[in-house]
Amino acid sequence: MHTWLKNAIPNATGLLITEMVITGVILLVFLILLAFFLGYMERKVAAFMEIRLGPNRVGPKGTLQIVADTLKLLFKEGFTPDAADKFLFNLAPGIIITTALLAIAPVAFARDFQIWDINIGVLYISSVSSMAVIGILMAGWSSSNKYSLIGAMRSGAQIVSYELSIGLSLISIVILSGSLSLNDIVESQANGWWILKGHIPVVIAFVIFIIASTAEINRAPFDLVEADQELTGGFNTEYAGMKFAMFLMAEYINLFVVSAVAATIFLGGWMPFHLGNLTGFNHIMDFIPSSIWFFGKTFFIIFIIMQFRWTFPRLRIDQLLNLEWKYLLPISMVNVLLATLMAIMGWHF
Amino acid sequence: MTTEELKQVMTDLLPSSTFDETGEFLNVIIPSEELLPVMKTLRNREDLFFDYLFCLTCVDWKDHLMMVYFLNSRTHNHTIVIKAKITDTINPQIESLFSIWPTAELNEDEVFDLFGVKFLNHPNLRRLFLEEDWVGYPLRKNYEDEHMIEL
Amino acid sequence: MDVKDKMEFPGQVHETPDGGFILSKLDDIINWARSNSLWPLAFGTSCCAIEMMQTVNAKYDWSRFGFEVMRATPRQADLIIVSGTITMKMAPVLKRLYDQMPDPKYVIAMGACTISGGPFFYNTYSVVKGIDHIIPVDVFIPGCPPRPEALLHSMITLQEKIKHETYFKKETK
Amino acid sequence: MLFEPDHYNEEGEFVVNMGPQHPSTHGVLRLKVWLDGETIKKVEPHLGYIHRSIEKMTESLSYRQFIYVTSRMDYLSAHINNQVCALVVEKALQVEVPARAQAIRVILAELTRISSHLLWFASIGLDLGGVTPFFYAFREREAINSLMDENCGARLTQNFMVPGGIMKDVLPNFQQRVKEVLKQFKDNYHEYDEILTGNVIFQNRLKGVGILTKEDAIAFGCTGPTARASGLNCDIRKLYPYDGYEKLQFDEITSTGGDCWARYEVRMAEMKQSVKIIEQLIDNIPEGEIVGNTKKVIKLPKGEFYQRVETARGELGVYIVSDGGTTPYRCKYRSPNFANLSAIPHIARGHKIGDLISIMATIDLIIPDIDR
Repeated sequence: MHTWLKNAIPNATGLLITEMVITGVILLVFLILLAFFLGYMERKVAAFMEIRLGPNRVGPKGTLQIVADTLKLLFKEGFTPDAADKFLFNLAPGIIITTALLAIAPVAFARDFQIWDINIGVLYISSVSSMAVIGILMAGWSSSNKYSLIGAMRSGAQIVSYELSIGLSLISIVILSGSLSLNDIVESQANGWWILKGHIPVVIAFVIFIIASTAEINRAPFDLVEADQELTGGFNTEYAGMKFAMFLMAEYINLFVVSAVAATIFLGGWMPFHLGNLTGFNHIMDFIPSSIWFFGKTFFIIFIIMQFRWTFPRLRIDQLLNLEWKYLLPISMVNVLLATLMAIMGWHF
Repeated sequence: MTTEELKQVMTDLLPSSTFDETGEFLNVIIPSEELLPVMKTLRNREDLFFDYLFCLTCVDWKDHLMMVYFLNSRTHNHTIVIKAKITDTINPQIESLFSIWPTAELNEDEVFDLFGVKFLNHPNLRRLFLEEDWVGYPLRKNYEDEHMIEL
Repeated sequence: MDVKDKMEFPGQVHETPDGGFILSKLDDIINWARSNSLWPLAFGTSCCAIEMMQTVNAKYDWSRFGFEVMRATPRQADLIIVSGTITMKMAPVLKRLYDQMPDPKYVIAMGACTISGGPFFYNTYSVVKGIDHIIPVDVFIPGCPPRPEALLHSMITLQEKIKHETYFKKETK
Repeated sequence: MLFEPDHYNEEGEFVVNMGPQHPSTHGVLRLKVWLDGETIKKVEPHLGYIHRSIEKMTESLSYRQFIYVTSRMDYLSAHINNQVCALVVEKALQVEVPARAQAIRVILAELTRISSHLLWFASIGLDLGGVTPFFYAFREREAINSLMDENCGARLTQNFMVPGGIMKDVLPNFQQRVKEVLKQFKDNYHEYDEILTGNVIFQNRLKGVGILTKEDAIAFGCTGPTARASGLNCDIRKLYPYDGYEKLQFDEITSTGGDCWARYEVRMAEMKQSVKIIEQLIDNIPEGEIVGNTKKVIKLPKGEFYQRVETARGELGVYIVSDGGTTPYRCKYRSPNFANLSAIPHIARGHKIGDLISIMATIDLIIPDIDR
């Protein structure tokens, strides 16, 4: 496609812009469809956990339920409260959804299929994803609602703390694989995924990453930011219509992003299931397309995170911070040391 | 303690009290001015020790209001009903029992709301159920409301 | 009032009974979306709220029809199911909740108390005798409390009502 | 924040109104909460959003009618509410209730208690953020409701009592149906333990939170599971038995913790005791009359009558002043929730916002019963 476009548009800048626009449109359509699918999946998983049927009247097996919801939200009264800071109030959903979209750039969806092959992919993801807190703070503050304000302050404390654990758990893999680029990390798992190689620090890092990223994207049991029963909706209490739909969409895109990152870093991304040097077995595995491997792993992790939501009660704010500062952070620090030791001594393979 | 013993105790405590034994419990009617010291004794004396105020209400007898206090002792398991007669129906007043039983706070708010009895030394006397600007006290027998449809 | 008489549209206007083909199709789509995605406000005052909760549960499961998402904040709700008695003190709160909901919004009056005061009609000083004194009601359900089937039926009735709404179409006079 | 948005007050405190419309207040309770960050400094309950003037209504209803208004007070213990009214009339008239009516009353009352505790279990899960327990508990509740529907004609507000007995005889398959419901409950009980009781997050949310000492429980007039979790023996079924409870074998569940966890455990264990009571009765329902000897128009003798029962939430008392007519002169309901509510400001002080939710969930308030 690149060469075809190059012939059509000789100008280098024009080419770049055209490519960016095409990629952007494809990505947006893909992510919107993805968010629809995740919304539908969430309801069906919930129904499965709760011994009921879930949506099944709108469209075949209820598949159009989310389409109906989105269309309805689109045509609902867009609403800005009088007391709100109007500029920030309207900007906040945009910021939240933008940061969610940005973080997806370096993730490889399949073999050689990547939007932006950046050599510091891990750093990029952890820095971009932590920007979501700005949007949440902005939404909570500008709503001029007490519940929103409490929710926003909670999110500030929560996201900033859990960002540390996410970073440290990613670093232990970076140390073992010796690269910050997501592509290199995937390549380093050609002879077996990190999680299956049996290294203790990797298993610890994986568990910490799943816990911390659930907290990072404000999903139950860490959904204190919204906390329906305490804060009637938290930072998005005053949002209605399409602006609220953007929050929902950002939530699902974030869910996809963290699951994709976890799949890439710990479960080998698009890398098929390889066992050491068994060439015959590895070749059979290679016949399954790499995109199926990637999405299979991602949705496995999404399913786990969704199950958390429908099983666990919510933590209290001080317990949430205790969990991070007293348990997860020290453990991940020791874990990084352990990984470093392994890397220096060359114990890993 | 049996009813007879309680009756003896109450006579010693307050000679002006009158008794009514038609109901299940011993009913003691005392003047409203004597309420607080009597209640303090009932709560604090070791052999009486009425630590549980389980019902507090008021009855409007048209010419007077009657405060009714149901007392029970969790340790001795005896029950007594103290009734305080308030003769002034225009501007009824009585001492609050909040200092003895904390549960009296909301109950007295309720009585103030529905009967208009003012409780002295109450920490936060307010209309509990109805709006602040509600006119009249609905459980009084002479309450009139044009919105109320009578059967 | 009638703007069309004063302003001349430059060009030819072909009158169609309900606003033209595209608009009425769009109307149908919007009505389809709205009717299938009624998010109720988590609002219950008394006994009827329990039957509303029974409707959520696995046996009746209103999520099948897309009523699943109960929102705690009125800003995100489309539907308010007034389940239970409304008193004089609650009436301003209910009105305020209704005002806080963005358009389009719907109201279901669940139970005898919301229709007329129900068992609390006579000799009470504090009960609102029917919530249609406060907010406009789309569907009434009788019963004290109504059965979950009745609530489901009322919501399906409301869906049918929404399907005949107009967003783009002209009002037929 | 739906009411009176007064911002920081003079002392720099942050005042938040929880309610009247708030998902965790189980209705229309309004708590004004003074906050310092996330910590609660003061709580003040504001009531009356569902004050339906039941006591005023009762003054114009006959002794046969006033029973049924009380179903709408504590609608989860509707049957037990009716029972107390029937009992007070029986006590005043000195009517003997037939043994069959007593047995059926007790079976239905205990089923009501189970279904009420099930709803509490559902809502505690919901309040603490776990949605799934709600559906588990409602599965069994639905079975009990269907049983009530078949026999009493209504799912929630049964209205099965008349002074002197019960309104109709139960269906011939009543015993078999009750056994089915109990079997379903017992088979599924372990699922409740699996989803909530064993959960570490859930335990941490409840343990050591909202401690109510025994002295405070007495002073605030708390009753029911709330007080029994503080070590207070206050089960009316044991202290002042009615309707044949004295002949039945069951334990009064108490705990000494006084915190939310103790209240949780007491309620969970009480459901099993109710099953035990029903199992003793279900095979031994005596044959015979279902209504005692009462007149069509009931006139109570002049005097004052007080009767109490143990509802799912504590001691419900009814105080009737009769002037000898066909309607009560004054009727006062001593509501268990009203007293339990008065303890909340005391025990919530110094806790976090999330703890207030735990406390309210474990004390299990029914707002129409508070406001009446």
